[in-house]
Amino acid sequence: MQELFPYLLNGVSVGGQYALIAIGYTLVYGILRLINFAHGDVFMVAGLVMVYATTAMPMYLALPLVIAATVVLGFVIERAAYKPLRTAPRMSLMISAIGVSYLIQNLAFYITGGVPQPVTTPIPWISDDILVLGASTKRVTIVTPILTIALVVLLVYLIQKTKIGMAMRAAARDFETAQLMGVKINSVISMTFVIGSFLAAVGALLYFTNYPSVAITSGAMPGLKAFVAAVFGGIGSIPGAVVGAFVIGLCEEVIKGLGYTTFSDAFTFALLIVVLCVKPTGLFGEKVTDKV
Amino acid sequence: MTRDRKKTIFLAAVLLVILAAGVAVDLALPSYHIAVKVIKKATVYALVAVSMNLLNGFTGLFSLGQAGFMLLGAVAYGVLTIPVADRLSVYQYFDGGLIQFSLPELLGGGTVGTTVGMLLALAVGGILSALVAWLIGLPVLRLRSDYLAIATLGFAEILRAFFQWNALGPITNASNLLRGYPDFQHVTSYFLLAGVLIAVIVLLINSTYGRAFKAIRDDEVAAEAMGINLAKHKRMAFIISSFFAGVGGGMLAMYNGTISSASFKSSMTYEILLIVVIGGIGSISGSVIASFLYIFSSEWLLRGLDSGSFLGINAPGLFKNGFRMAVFSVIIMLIVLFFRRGIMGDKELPDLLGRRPKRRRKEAADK
Amino acid sequence: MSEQVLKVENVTMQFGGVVAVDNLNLEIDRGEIVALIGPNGAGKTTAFNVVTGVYQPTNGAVWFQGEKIIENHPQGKMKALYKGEHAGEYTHALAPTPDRITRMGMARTFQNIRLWKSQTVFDNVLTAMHCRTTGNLFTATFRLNRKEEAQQRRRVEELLEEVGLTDLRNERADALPYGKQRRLEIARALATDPKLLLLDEPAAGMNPQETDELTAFIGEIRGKFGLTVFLIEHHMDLVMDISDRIYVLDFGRLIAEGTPAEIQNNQRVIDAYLGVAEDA
Amino acid sequence: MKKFLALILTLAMAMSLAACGGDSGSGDAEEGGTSESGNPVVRIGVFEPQTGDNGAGGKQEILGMQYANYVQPTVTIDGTTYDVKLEIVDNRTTPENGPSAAAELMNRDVSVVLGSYGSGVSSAGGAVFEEAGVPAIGVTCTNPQVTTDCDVYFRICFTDPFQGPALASYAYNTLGVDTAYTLAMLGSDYDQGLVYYFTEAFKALGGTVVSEDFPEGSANFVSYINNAKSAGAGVIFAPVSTNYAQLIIEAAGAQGFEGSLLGSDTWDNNMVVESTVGKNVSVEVTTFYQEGGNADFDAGIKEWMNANPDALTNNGGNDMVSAVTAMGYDAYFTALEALKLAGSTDPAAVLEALPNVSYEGVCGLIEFDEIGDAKRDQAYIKQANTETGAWDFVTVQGVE
Repeated sequence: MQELFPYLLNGVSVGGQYALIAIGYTLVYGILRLINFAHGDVFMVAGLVMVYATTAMPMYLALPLVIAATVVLGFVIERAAYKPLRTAPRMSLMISAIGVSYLIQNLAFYITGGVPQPVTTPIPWISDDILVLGASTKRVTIVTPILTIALVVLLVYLIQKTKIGMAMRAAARDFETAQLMGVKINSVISMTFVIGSFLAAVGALLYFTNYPSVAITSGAMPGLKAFVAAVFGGIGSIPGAVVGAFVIGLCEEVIKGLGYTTFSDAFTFALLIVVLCVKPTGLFGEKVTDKV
Repeated sequence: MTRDRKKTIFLAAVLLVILAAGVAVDLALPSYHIAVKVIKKATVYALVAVSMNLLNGFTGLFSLGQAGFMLLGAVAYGVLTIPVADRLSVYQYFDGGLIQFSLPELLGGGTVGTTVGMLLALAVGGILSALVAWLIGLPVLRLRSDYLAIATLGFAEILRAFFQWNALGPITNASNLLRGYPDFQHVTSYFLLAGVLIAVIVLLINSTYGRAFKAIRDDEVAAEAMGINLAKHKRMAFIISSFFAGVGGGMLAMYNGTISSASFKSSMTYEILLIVVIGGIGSISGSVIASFLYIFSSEWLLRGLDSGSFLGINAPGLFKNGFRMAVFSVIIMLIVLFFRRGIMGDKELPDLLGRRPKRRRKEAADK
Repeated sequence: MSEQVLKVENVTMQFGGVVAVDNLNLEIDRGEIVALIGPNGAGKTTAFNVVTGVYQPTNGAVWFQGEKIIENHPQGKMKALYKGEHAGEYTHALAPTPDRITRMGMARTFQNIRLWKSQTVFDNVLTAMHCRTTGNLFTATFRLNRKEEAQQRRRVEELLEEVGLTDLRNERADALPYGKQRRLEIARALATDPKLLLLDEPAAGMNPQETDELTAFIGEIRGKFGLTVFLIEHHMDLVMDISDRIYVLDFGRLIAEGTPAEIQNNQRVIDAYLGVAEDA
Repeated sequence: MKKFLALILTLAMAMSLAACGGDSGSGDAEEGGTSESGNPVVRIGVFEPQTGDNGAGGKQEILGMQYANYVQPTVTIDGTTYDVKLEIVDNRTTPENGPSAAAELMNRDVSVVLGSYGSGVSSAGGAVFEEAGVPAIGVTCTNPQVTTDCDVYFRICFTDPFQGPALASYAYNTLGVDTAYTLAMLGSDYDQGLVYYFTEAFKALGGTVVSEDFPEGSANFVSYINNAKSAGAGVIFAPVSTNYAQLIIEAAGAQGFEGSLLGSDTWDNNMVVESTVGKNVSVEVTTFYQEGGNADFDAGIKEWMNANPDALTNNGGNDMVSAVTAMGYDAYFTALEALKLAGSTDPAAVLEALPNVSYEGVCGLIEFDEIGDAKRDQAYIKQANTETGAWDFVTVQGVE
């Protein structure tokens, strides 16, 4: 146990980062039934903005700017690439998502010149090294899961108690009926993207402050894994996404600790396929019946 | 009837022109000419795009596992055709590897033996892909469209991890390059090979099975109610598509001259998917045309966008690295959003002939 | 003449705790036209979906041409939830997929037309013949089954002629007017070579003239193809005109059965439709 | 229908225009092979990645060539003075983009090719160069197969079978470590090859090696460092690309790994050395060139880079001279030597002349053996200074 502890600690930290991204997937999927392939790239853009903003201005200006820019990006993506396809077949929507992901990566490439951008000014305090039960780590490792859970509690409250949250739940349950009942579906969807992007931005801040640089492909893998986490927990369910993310983060690091490093990524996908085949609704998901 | 005849003649003429162009290129240009390379690559991509279209466009199964099957085909081709004498140097970290034969040599070498051996190796790659597709199709094909996409994507990643695993190194050469295997020198050979395979796909699509695939795409419930076994036909489409993807992977390996499993990433699948979208989902000729357009532009014609000057405009500040791909992705988004039918929609090249009269007849029918 | 084609035996269909079809029993003989009627939400389409294999019944069995094709009994969670009758009488679970049932000789149309929209009228019918193809993938791809294919194409021409769509054979299915789409759906069902044809509200959305034509048409094809017809319908004119016998469903239960004349005079049926019995 | 036809037409037009553009791009203004100065032009192909994983390294290598071209823009071949023009083509790091990039170079009538950074893509391009009979000079591709399997490929750097054992020897003999942990990326032949040679040599010396791989795209290396610690490793040998090098340094610093991090030539990069600043790590790398080895060259290239904002950006934002830049510089002059010796711009003649080239570059004497590899038996070992963020020279290391 003592030997495994550093891995578990790291797993919790990784899990927290996945969780913040996974919520964005699960919210969007819950309403639009769309795998937002671009979400991982939004996460990466947040990292890039952080790099540029923190070098250009003081931290108290830079951090809100990162969050604002990411939220705007999420909003614009939805309006430009998904809204026009609302009546189109699902495959078109998914292709559009892949296209957006491709576009963001290529634009980021053009802007950065393909060179990973170094994180020169990490966020203070949370980037300090600390010792936890004899294992050394950064303070962000501890902060991430705590902040994640706090944000999730807040989000669940928002969805349960507020009007917009109710509208979101209605839209998730039955898109058309909600629309007929006077739910402003477009603003609900926009709100979903805004919340998802906000959390991705927070995730990016916590994630990239831990790392020396942001590469244009930095978002792809965390994005995919966060999606797996969302499926694992039951897509559409916020607690499910969070639990799934922590499980995947922990499994991944423990597998590395056991020496099967070659398959640490492959394991995540194997888990995905097994879950989809055995219990497609995930841990906490509700059964979705197709209408005949 | 005469219109069908006209279409056939038109199609035959187009094919003849293409073949003639291939022969002309072979005669006129050296094998290292950029045009030769680009045509070869585009031909391979055309095959792979068509195979993906068979699944995504004609059967309506949104699969993103193409790169995985191509990897299988590519490695199988390399492993089976590297000359025995070269194995020690190729498998430099694995004492020459486990497999100590090469199909072209087993068949006696020479032009005939080598060619047959190469074709056989390609076929083996395709069959292996088909077998794996059968295996993973059992659980995965029951999933709904978007889950299927993500599951096949994940599967391709798993496959790649296996191929890069050092324990399998004596067979796959793990992370290292496979090299030194034979290649077809001529553009015409690529044309013929890919052409025949695409023709088989076209025949399949126009057969009763192809019609069943399209029925599944258009309305699964109705298809099942009309006696079409969904599980069986989906699996069939998946296996066939994977077979051709495997062969395509082998041909890509041929063209590349080296095989590294690292290049068969999900980004390759996305690239092929976007080619299919540009060409038109559900159009074979669209996929072929789009492959040529895409590969020609990205590998050759638009290089200027990346290196300072384009169309005589000299703007190193604007035309720098990555601009080409940025422009590309903008074009792709425009197509996805505003020209959702792509170049060809779901029409084929010969259909262009028959459009006018058809419209007139429709007007008559409306009256 | 009284050879039995379809027998639904003690079928109960429960979704969770909700009983959609409650202990349904009905029999259809060869050559009959039988209608299943009832107010909205009575469970008619659910009954169709059970018979055609879309849903697996919670309890009961279905026989087709003297052979038991579907059987089920409450399992797992449903054991506790089951509210119907005849529990414990059935022990097997027999659940063929809809396509197998179609190949046994049962074809259906849909309440909300489900044609293959992007394909032509001709191809819609031709595709439906796929389930009768004897060729395999190889012979089909390499055109070694020319004879069969030609035969199928001729048969499509005949069927189109029959339903009066020959002129429109090259149109896309979704370009057809509503009434013609209904006819095409019937032609498509006929192409699977059925013994029993199930029509789910074939006259929905049709005007009186079209309905009359349809009535005549159904009678015609019954004779020509030696069919047995089982239909759900709201147009009472059509039902009364055409049916040999009628079953009436209300809240999932069978409340009456008989000839059109008997049904027309059945007080329970009238009450069910007008909803007056208890209120008045 | 009309929309569709219009689309096709536009595409066709775009294509034909692009075709003209492509041609004019290669022909540029110098019709008939003469430049503005009136001199005939000799073209040297630069086959380097500018995008992809190795984009940063490739750009730095190109810088050396560009600077060399700035210093020495002409060459006298057989009594005629030629202007030297660099034809730079991006091979995008990956082998599958190699053939068309190489063919593009052949299309531009180059006499000799320089590059590439990264062995996989060099091998892929080599096949095309061989078909065309154009000689190529590998600058920093260290995999032995690049030259053994290709008759036209030469190389001015040392190879992995040298570099791996040199590092092993340094770790075992100089650092006195008997357990090493190696970390390589799955799918990277460069990483895996060097690990192989390192492992063989380290075991032969009597040490034990624990090897692990990480999947592409990994960002969190904490668990790997923990594995190294629990294996009791005194060094971590991770011949990975610069991105991952930074991540590994970061993780090792955070986890308090007490041994040394050993890197290969890819680690000799200013971004890597900067990432060590302020961390409690010891990073040592093998490399081709030590800054300060040739004061004139260092001063000159720094001045040039500082006057040239693009160059500075491509170098990662500062004027630190990377070994690959120095190697690129040497490669350019080696090519000029070969051209002079050949007395012709004909690739075939250059190919014939190359084996006899002898040139004293800033990175040492360049001569080729019968395979086409440089005769090199020494590598520089440098250590990252965690205070100044620069490399400190440690020793010259051979294989013992």
